[in-house]
Amino acid sequence: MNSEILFFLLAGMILVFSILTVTTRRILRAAVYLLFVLVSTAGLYFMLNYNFLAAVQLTVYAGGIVVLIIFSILLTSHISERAKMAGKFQGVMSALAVVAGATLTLITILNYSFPAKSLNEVPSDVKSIGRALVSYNENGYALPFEVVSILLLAAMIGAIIVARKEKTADKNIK
Amino acid sequence: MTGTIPLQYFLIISTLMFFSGIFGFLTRKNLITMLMSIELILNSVNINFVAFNRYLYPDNLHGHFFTLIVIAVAAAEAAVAIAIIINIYRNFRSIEVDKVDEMKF
Amino acid sequence: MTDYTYTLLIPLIPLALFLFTGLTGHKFKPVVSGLIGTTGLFVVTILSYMTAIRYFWTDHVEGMGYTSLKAFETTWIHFSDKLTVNLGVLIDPISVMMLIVVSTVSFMVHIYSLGYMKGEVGFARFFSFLSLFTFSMMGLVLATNIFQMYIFWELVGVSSFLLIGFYYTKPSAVSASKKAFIVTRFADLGFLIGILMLSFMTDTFDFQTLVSPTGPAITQVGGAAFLGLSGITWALILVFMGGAGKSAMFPLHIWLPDAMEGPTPVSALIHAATMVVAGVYLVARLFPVYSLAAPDALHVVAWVGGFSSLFAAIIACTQTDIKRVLAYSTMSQIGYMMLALGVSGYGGHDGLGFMAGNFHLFTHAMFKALLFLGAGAIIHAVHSNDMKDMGGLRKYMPITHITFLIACLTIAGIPFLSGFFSKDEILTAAFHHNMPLFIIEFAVAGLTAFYMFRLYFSIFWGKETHYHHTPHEAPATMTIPLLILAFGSIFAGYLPFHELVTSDGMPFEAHIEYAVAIPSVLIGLLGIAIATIMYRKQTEIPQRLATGFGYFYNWAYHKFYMDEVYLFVTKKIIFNYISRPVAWFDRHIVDGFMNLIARVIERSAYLIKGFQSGRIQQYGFVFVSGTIALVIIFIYLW
Amino acid sequence: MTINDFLLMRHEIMLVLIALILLIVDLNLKPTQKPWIIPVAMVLFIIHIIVGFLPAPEGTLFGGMFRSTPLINMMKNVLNIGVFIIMLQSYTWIMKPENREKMSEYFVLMFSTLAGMYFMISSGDFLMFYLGLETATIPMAALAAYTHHQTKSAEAGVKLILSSALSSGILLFGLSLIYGSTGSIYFTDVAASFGAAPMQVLAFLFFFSGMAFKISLVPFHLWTADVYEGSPVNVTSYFSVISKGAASFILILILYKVFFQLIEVWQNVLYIISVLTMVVGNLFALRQKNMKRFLAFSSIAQAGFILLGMMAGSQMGMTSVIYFVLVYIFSNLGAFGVVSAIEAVTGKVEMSDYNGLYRTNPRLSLLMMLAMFSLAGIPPVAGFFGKFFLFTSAASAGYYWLVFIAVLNATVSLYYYLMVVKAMFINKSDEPIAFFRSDNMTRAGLLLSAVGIVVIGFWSQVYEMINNLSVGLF
Amino acid sequence: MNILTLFVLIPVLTTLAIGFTKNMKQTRLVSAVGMSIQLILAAILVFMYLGERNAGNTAEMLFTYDALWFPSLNIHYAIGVDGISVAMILLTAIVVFAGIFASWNMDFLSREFFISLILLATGVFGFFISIDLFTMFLFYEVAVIPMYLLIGIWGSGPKEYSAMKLTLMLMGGSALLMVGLLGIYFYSAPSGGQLTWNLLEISKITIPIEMQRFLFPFTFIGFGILGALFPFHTWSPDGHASAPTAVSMLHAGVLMKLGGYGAFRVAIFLMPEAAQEQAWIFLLLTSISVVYGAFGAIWQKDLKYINAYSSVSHCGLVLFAVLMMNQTAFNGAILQMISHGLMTALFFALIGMIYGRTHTRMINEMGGLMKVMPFLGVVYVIAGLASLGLPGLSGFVAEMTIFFGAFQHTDSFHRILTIMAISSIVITAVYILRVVGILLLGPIKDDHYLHLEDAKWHERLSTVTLVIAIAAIGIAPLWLSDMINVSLGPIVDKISITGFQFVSLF
Repeated sequence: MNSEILFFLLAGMILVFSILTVTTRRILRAAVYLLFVLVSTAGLYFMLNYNFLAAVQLTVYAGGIVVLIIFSILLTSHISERAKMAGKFQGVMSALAVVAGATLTLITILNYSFPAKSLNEVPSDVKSIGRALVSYNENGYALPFEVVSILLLAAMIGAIIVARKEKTADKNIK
Repeated sequence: MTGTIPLQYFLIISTLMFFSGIFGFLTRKNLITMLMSIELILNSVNINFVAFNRYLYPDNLHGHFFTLIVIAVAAAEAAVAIAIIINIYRNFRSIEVDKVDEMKF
Repeated sequence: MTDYTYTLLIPLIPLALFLFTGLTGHKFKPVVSGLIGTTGLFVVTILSYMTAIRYFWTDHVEGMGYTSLKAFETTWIHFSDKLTVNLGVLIDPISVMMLIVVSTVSFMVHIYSLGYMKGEVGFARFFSFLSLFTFSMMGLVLATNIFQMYIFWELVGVSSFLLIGFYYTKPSAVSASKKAFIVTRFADLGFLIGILMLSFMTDTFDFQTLVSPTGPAITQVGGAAFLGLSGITWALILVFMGGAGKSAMFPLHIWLPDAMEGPTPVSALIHAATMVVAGVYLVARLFPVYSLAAPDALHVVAWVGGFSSLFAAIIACTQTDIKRVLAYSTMSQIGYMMLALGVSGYGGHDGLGFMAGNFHLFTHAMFKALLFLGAGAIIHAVHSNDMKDMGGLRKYMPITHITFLIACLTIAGIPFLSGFFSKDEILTAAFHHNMPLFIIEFAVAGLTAFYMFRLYFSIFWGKETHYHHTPHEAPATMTIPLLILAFGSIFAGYLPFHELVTSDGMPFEAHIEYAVAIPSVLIGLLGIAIATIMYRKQTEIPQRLATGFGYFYNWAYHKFYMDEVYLFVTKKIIFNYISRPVAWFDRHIVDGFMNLIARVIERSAYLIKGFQSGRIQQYGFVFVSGTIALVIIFIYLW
Repeated sequence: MTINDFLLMRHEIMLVLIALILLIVDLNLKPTQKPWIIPVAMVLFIIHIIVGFLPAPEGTLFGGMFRSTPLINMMKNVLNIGVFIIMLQSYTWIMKPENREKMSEYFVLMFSTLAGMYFMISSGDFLMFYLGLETATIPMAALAAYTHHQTKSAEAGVKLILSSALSSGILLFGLSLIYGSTGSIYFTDVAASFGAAPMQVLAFLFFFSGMAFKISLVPFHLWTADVYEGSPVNVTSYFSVISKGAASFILILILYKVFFQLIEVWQNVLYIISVLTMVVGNLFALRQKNMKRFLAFSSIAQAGFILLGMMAGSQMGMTSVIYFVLVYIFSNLGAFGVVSAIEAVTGKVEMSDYNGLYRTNPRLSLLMMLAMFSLAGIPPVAGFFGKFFLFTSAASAGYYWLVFIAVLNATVSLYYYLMVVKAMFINKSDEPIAFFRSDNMTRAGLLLSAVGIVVIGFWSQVYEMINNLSVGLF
Repeated sequence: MNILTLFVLIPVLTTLAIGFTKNMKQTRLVSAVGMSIQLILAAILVFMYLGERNAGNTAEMLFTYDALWFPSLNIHYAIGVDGISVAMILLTAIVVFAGIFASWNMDFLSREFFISLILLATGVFGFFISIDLFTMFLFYEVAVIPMYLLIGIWGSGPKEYSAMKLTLMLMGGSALLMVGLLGIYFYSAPSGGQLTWNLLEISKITIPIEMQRFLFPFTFIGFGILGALFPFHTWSPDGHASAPTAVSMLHAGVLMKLGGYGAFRVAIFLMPEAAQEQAWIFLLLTSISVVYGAFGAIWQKDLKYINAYSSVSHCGLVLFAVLMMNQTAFNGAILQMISHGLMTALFFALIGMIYGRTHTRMINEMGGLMKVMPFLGVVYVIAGLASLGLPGLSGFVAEMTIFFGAFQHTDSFHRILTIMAISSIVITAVYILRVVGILLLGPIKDDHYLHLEDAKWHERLSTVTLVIAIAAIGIAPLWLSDMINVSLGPIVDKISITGFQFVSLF
């Protein structure tokens, strides 16, 4: 029973803050709402017994990305600045598309009879996760783990060359 | 720990989150808020993966690791995106999405 | 059977002359070309006469009919396994007769032209064209099959075109040559379709097979009936259409008067003696088929001939251009010949009309060539075509005068001259077979005499005109042919045509039928008398008559407005109401449609450019909607 | 790790190594010595290409997450050649003073994205596929925004990163559903149990939208033109040939290997999308005045043709797609090479600037004409063969009307390709681009693409080799 | 080496050689040498061909050579000729030869001009020797595309528009064609076995009739567009009007023949059943084409437009004959192609030469040119006479064969169309004589024309070559027509086994 209350609490938070994130006029607030969503999601992960994942979610997402976002907001906007909202037409059309898409997707997904839960279960404690992460056999994830490092390296280099100020950079600024 | 909550509830949450993310992408006027919408989308996908993994296929950790990787990718994406947005800010003195339409037609 | 292969030279010599003078003519003095051409023609004439003598007399076994024989034949092209076109030389009575006509007149005209065309620009060209014409005409005459005939038929047409348009810097000559070509071309369309039908029904082009009384054309009268006439009848009517075009039968005659724009020797050769009678020759060639398989077609021939002769005779009475008078007279006389063929039966004395038609063709060639050459001499002397500019020329040009008079008398049907005999036979044939036509022809005989002497008196008698240059008699090169032809005009009538040229090759007895001959001579004399009264001296009578007849005179003077009708059809209808709309339609509708496609593409490219608005969110919107659309289509609609 | 394992993964390992070496070398170079990076990169890459052509074993690594077959190896070789040409052609541009600073980063980013593509092509599961896809995309945004003092470049970068994030989000959602319905992310397992239930179709369509974004199919293409226009020319050519080629390769592999039970669906999807893509791509290309933008739309239209080959669902189809991509690499690089050479020297990119080019720079014009003809599918250059085989495979599956529509579109495309030819050869100009000599590197790059355009069509062995390696549906 | 391959190789080598020339004089010399060799080769081919036939070789195609090209698609470089192709090759060689000399003084970008021109010729030669549908299509497109540059760069008037229109319409045609050819390929082995592009092999089987019904219109219209089939002919007037002399010559003289040849060789030959079913539609279109083109020509004022419309009419006759589907008509169609090719090339050559002197092509601005340029005038008249079907020139032979072939159909539908087609010869006479009358005859309109020169030696060479060819065929058509006839045998056999009756409307 507890778990259900917890679930509905988290679900409610996720939904409300998701919607608030995309509708609030204050940018900084949106970032905070996003943080709430991410934290609630981490709560869901805890519920599902993926503790490691939840931890990663909190550190990387909530701790890393949101902070990055907030910094960049502070860098580019005034705190009190209110974001412009989309025009009526754009808003209505987007809402229509989104509602239609959500409805269709939900109907389709809910009508699908998912297979029964498989019987055997692998442990999802940190130890087995760690083992899987460096295993290069079936169900091992060494390769993605390596590749993601390449991606992060490349992204870092990319971010640096884009964001780095140059001597010539100011010349053409409007 | 999930008790009697059916899988579908998770899916509903994730789907709604996904589409609110899309809604945000389509309507927010600030590049950074658009980026935030993207994070919502990715997050919803993660919920899906995790829920499937736990509910249907506990015999493997695919969903789990998929989520893990997606989080990492999201971080990389956010990094580059923010770098570019800052660059945009330098160039346009604004991060309003409607100002970024120099090239069209 | 004797070898006639040498007759191949008869067409080939002129061809060689044409090529030689045509390609190298500008390298020599003009007169050289003329002399070469004339010499060549002399050889041709000799060969022709030799052939005639051999065919009709030397090689002929007394009492036997004249058969046709192929002197030479080669394959030209295979149309299908059944239809093969050959080129060859066919010798039979009518072709031999035509050889004489063509070679004689052509030779005369060559000699005449040496004088007439002297000093003209393009002297060599003139002679090469004459050779071309002679070649074509010979090929036509000697054709072994109807397709060969069609080939040369077209070639004659083009030589005629070239010669009419000889003075190509003169707009009237150019348009006359165009007109002649196109009108005859139109007629040839009928000829060609006729050939197509005929060959389709009979699987042959060959004349010998076609006209053989046991051949497919006559025995298997095939073809579905259409509008009440059998297929073969239609085929022959269409073939006759070609003949009518060449022979200037109503209503395809309009080119002939205009064709007088050509040099006068050309008129004499082509438009009086040879080419224009090709139609008659064509009908005569196919006569057995007409007569035995399609009498209805023959009726058409008769009536067209009869009507044309009357029609032309009436117009001839009103014209003032001497060459045009002669042209209408030619048309009228050819009408006679057609009529003769049309009223003829096949075989024996029934074939009188056939014989008479060919006979008249022969005699007419002599006296009409003479008339034209005489007219040429006159024009040469006074530098005008119009009889109003002439008068009293008998003093200046005695030889011309005499020969011209002989020709006039001949055509008027005065007894003992050649015209009398041939015309008399025609009237007799008509009298026996078709009374209404006889009456028409009887009237035309009178009209003929009248307008010929109207012409004669206006030129040689009448008012005394003051000439800028005193007219003088033509040089010998011109007068000698006149004399020779006058000789022919007088004596050609004594040839025993009824023995030589008959419908079935067998001779028959012919004699003068006085019941016809006497009235016809009388009406001829009457015509002459009226003309004498009216035109010998300058009088008021013609003027008064003209006003008296009023509208009728005007109609006739304007050639019954036939030219205007044609002009209306060609200029107004074809040019303005067909060609112009077609051209417009092509540019604006058909091509416009193609351009429209291009414009629609361009326009839609412009219209959809809004999708590429440059805004990321719109891109996202389209992206999402695209996905949703795919979902709707493939999950819920498929 | 055995030598065999290395051979299986040689492309990826080599590329990562090269990138690392370049980074290390770069750290040890003084600013004035920067240009040394170029020969180093070239030499290393040539070694890479040569190694790539070594005999290819077949096998899987990492428990099936990575697989390599001669076919996949060949796809990578094809892309390698394209990248090499791009490297040659970018010499002039990279040597410009404002770019010298970032020279090594340029190569590193390019190689890491290339490695991402190779991982993607070689992926044996959706995780590696996704990761490869993102590795191939995210640094690309940085490349697009490379010249950051230009607003256009920055705009291109932001458009790319945001659109691609959206698209990969949707793609991911599809992947999550696929996982949900099959319980595995391995291709072989998914293929075995994937059916055609509505949700699976939905999952497939989400996945497909994401892929369509990468190949820039209508209506998922809108980012293309702007990004192509805004990016530096050489990055654009990298986008338009390498990135698109890699995405086509993996799409056809996944369609054939994983979603073969959905063939009814995806054939029809491809039908609609290919018609839309050809038509819309053409209609936009018609109006373009900027060469880069023009080539962007032309490459959109070309992508529509690629789908024709995919639709066949047969060995012939795959052969024709790979062959076409090969031809397309040479043709498009020929065109972009000329644009790049001209932009690097004169800064001119408008079509009207090309007026009278033939009088001043005949060789460039001839190459451009060859490239245009090849893109339009005019014989005897290779494009004709590429298009013809695509159409042949579509027809082999009975899509005659689609072939007809496609060839009509090819005709429309001929119009705008000829407009370029017209500008260079027919139009007169008061001030045409003056004669210039490109440096040897660029010339070598142009020459290579010219040779490819001319030779590949006639040289049937190329086609046969691809055909021997290609596979049909399971 | 196979003699036929030389027909492709020599032009290619010539273009390469031209690439090394320095100036116009060298360029044109190289071109002339190359194309003279080609002409000689064509003549040799004719003799070799006739020799083989006389020696009793009854194979459908002679001098065949077959090399596998794309094994997996069974694409071959397969070449071979029968009487029909030999005739077309000879025609092409003559026209190209004449074309080179007609553009002797092309001094603007002469290298590029001759290269494009000879490239075009390469395509045409290749097309005629191919018996593999793929190579055929390849050469077809090779022949079409240089037109764009040739018209666009060296043309006159609204050249860009015309060039674009021509190219796009012809490429649109090849769009249809592509569908047709692919369909044929995939049904070339209906009872299993190896699919093939080879014409001869496909002709041995019967493509399923439902497929034929679908594919025939594509193939026929596809080729028909190049053959100026109404209503897809509008590229022709504009294209010809804007093209430079030699290009008009080659295009109208040879390239348009690809359409008729292809329609015959591919559409009719391989899909006779559908052809017989659908012939009536196209017969209507082509007979409209014939009359319509002729009427369209009457109203035109531009010499080239007149000739272009006249080509529409004459080429319509080619397709018309092809659709009549019997041996005589086929023979006529081939003869008409050759004849029209020669005389229209002659026409365009003359128009170009006249234009080069008077700088106008409007007939009402000219007049009396016969006086100042008798040589050109006479040749023009000869060309005109050939065009209106004068016996002794080639047009007559061809037209007559067509009419006799067409008339073999006994139903009224075919008969009426035949008569319609025949009536075009009168209309032709009208516009030809109108032009001759206005242009050449009559008084000289403009005093400037008095100083114009008559033809130079290269112009004479160019026109005389064509005149000789026209006259040779016109006077002695037997060898040509028999050469074609023999080769028509297998084709007619293939068609007749099908045993379909024509759909009669009446």
